[in-house]
Amino acid sequence: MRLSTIGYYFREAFSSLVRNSWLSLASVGTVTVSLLILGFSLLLVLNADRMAATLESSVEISAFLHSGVKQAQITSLEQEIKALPGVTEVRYVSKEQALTEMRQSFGQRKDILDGLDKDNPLPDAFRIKTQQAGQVPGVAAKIQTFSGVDEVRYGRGVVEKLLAVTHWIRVAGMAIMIALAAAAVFLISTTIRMSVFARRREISIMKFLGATNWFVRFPFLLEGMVLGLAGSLLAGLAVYFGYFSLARHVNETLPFIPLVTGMQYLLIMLGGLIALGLLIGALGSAISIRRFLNV
Amino acid sequence: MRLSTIGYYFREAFSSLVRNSWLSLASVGTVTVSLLILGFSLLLVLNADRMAATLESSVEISAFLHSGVKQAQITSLEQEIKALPGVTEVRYVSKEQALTEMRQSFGQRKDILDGLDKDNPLPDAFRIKTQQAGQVPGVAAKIQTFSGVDEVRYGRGVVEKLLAVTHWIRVAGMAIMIALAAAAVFLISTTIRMSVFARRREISIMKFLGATNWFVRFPFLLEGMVLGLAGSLLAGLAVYFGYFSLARHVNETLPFIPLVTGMQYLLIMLGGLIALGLLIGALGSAISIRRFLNV
Amino acid sequence: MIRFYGVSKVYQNGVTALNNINLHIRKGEFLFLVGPSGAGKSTLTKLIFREELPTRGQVIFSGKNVARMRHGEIPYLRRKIGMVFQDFRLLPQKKVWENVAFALEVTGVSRREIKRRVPEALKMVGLEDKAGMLPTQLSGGEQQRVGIARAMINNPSLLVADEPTGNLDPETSWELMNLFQEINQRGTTIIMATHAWDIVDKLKKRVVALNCGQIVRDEEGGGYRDEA
Amino acid sequence: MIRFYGVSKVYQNGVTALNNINLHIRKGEFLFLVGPSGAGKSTLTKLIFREELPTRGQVIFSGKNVARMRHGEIPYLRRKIGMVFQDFRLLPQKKVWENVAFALEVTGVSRREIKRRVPEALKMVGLEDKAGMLPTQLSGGEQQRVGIARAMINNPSLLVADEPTGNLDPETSWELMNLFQEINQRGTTIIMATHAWDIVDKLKKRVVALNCGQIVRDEEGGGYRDEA
Ligand SMILES: Nc1ncnc2c1ncn2[C@@H]1O[C@H](COP(=O)(O)OP(=O)(O)OP(=O)(O)O)[C@@H](O)[C@H]1O
Ligand SMILES: Nc1ncnc2c1ncn2[C@@H]1O[C@H](COP(=O)(O)OP(=O)(O)OP(=O)(O)O)[C@@H](O)[C@H]1O
Ligand SMILES: [Mg+2]
Ligand SMILES: [Mg+2]
Repeated sequence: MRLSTIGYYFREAFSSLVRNSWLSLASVGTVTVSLLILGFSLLLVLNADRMAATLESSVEISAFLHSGVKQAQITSLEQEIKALPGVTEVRYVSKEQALTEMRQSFGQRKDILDGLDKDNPLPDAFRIKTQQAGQVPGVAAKIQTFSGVDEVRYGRGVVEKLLAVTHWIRVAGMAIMIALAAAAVFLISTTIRMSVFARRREISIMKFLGATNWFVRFPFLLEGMVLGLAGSLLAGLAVYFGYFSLARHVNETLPFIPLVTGMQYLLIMLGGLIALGLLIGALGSAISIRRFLNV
Repeated sequence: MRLSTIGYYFREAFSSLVRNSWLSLASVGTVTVSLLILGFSLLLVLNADRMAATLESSVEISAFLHSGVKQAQITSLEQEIKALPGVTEVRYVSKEQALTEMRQSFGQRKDILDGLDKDNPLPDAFRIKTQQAGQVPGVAAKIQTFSGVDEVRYGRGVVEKLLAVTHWIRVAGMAIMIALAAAAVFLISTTIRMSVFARRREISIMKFLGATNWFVRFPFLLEGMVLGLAGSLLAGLAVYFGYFSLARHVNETLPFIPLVTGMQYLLIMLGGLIALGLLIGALGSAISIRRFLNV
Repeated sequence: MIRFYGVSKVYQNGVTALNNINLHIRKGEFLFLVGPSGAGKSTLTKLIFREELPTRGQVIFSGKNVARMRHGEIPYLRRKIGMVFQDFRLLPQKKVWENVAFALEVTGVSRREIKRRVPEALKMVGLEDKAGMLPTQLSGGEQQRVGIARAMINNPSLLVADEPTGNLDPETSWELMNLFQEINQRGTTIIMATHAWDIVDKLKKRVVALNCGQIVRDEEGGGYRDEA
Repeated sequence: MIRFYGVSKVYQNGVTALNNINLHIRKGEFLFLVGPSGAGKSTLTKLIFREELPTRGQVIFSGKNVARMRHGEIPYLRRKIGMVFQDFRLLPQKKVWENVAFALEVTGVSRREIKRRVPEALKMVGLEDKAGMLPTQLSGGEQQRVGIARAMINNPSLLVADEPTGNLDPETSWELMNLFQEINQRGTTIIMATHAWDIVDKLKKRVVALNCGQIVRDEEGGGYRDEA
């Protein structure tokens, strides 16, 4: 490729952007709006997933011990439980701690349990958390077999419900993402195809003057990339600042809801958006132009 | 308007749809995709709102009575509470019932409370529900003043949190709807404007041949309406059947989550979608054509 | 019928296409507009049917100032004028007969009348067998004749033809000129911008010669070139 | 240089535009293609640079079958041919000089060379002062001359001009014909489809007359009409 030709490609792409300013603006607008929708719903899905994970991680197993288990056995039991696959946290709760906790949960009426101090009927126990809620039943069954363990409990119905809900959230989130990404690709490529369509006669004239397919295609490709990049950058910036101001606002008014603000996720996502914009811009142009090149 | 002219309008609109089949398809596709996104997120928002309402309605006030309140006074208290504005449900729970409930909540370890039967320390109480969660604090304060009432309790922190969350859900839902409706209008009208743009020369020729503005505009308007209607009907059907099969699926796997399936909402929403499609189609064409008519 | 009073036209890019034109065209006249390429012939015709507005001066058509017309009046002005455009301006998506019919449709003529008059007009320009084709499927001369048929179908009181024979062979050109003379005899005023010197010389009509936007000759019964 | 062997062209709508054409055009020839409107002149030129494909028969350009060419070869074929189109085919968004420069840009000529040759070509057709304008800002004849400048700038070995003087006044036409004769003398083969009988008669070159898609006359040094 000659240098003068490369120069032509860039001059041509940029002057075409200016000449067709109306079409260019419309294309950038479509890219921006489509990717904005995609970006914000990606964040929504990401947060729903995070919320699901938080919910799942709050599921706890309680393992009550036989009365009179020795301190040594408790320590080794703790080791054994910790060694089980999937277990992330093991906390020992003595019968005294259990009573205190129970009292707290009674609030102002804690005097109800006053009589129990002398003869505490509560057992010593372990509270166990697993990596994923799905591992709870298995881990519970394992612990039940350990000697010294009297009874193992967890919110049986609740865990299954929770798992069903979080499964749905993940599947629906994935489906939404795929559908919206497809919609964005459709909308953007339709716009670009229309703007190429509006210039089909020009393309055929170029071909009649002896231009090779690449000579005609390349400026369109560059132009598409610039349009896609401009639109996706705009969308990216809007998502970034919009989301952070939203997150700050949520954080002030709903401090107990943990929004995803880790930069690693957000940057990957923004990078993906921009790459998508660039890709559809370039490919959309290149593909749209094809059927007008055959002259 | 002459009959022959009206005939011309319709023939012209339909033959233009066929002649510009590619542009027509692209426009219908854009209308469909935009309104699909809008429709499904409307349903999402509707359901989130319903869920918020369900959550809010689960907030309960407990009013504990002084020990030794007479049956007559209990009856009149119940009447008084029921008469408070906002109260929807009042349930009397005797101390015996309270103990039974507490026992049930202890599950297999209910023996803990065995000693309490002889000398039940729990008080008699009313459980009160309000129309809206926001009325809880006011109602609670009122009840506190009634004679015979010892203490009034409700999940203080929880209600405020819940209200904050549901408020956010409603505000965010409204914002999403407005933003997506604006995006749909933008995307659809851009597409229609492009397809008019591709025919600007034709429009100017018509004007030079002595066509009035309305004579040029009317077929475009009809065409836009047909495009908008086709796209929004497609979107409406997809939303309708998609949502019902989704709702059935959710109902099977997550029976505890109540999705909105009332036809009155859905039909209003679908009607709105179709009206929106028709409107943008017609107005989009009429407005886009304006700047090419001035010759 | 048409009067130009001190008309100048300066295009937006600063080109002066017409410079102080004074001209009176009477009803029923047949006028040739000649001059070299870029002299301003097309610009002059465009002022008549208000494709362009004069920068200075007035164009009066049947007593009305064309530039001052209300927007609603313009279509009715244009319907009185049959235009043959230098660049044809056919509607690319309509068939030949639909293109011709369009000039009737804008005026609200009935479908029946259209079905009767369109084939007649196409026959006059020798295109009766091309009625069902699209403009892109025609040769250059055929496209030009479609434009001529469209301009005449309305029986306009004024026919403005801009280079109507540029893509036609001599025989077809003469047939068309006979047609023009015929409708002129029936009362239609004709303004024809042309480079066809043989036609101008033979017909001996009024000749207005432009050069660089100015009228350099206005001669009744003149030839293409200045005889003096 | 170009040979037509039994070439027929039937368009998709069933119109037979060319019917069994046999023709041999030698290098360095100057050939007029004449015939009434719709005779098939433009179709014949379109077969040479592969805008259309023949339905039957073969078109051979410099020993290569144009219809059988690989896709990648077509641009290089077209660069050897300078085309003046009947409908001009200027790039509407490019300025006059960019339109002319485009024919050089496709071949990868350096920017410097372009800046040198484009004004020269525009001067040859008398448009040096219109270089910065858009095609829509030009008169019909000016647009036509831009197309001629674009066709010649590449020093093509074959110049195919379809009705290149249809919108030009006689003086400008003759200037262009002198230009054509000059580049013909420098070795460029020229095929010109035209209705300008005065030009054909005066120049006394080879004349190929078409009628209804068939060659009805092929005469060296002939006139526009059959003398016999
Ligand atoms: N839209 C426009 N914008 C700017 N300049 C224009 C425009 N149209 C025409 N011109 C210029 O005005 C001058 C007169 O143009 P016009 O089309 O009237 O010439 P003409 O006599 O019809 O020539 P031709 O015989 O070549 O058609 C030319 O110099 C042309 O470049
Ligand atoms: N793309 C097309 N599709 C169908 N028919 C066509 C097409 N192009 C030309 N024709 C027909 O083929 C015939 C020859 O057309 P062509 O353009 O070759 O004529 P021409 O000799 O150049 O005429 P003119 O002098 O009017 O330009 C005509 O009858 C025309 O209607
Ligand atoms: Mg002109
Ligand atoms: Mg031709």
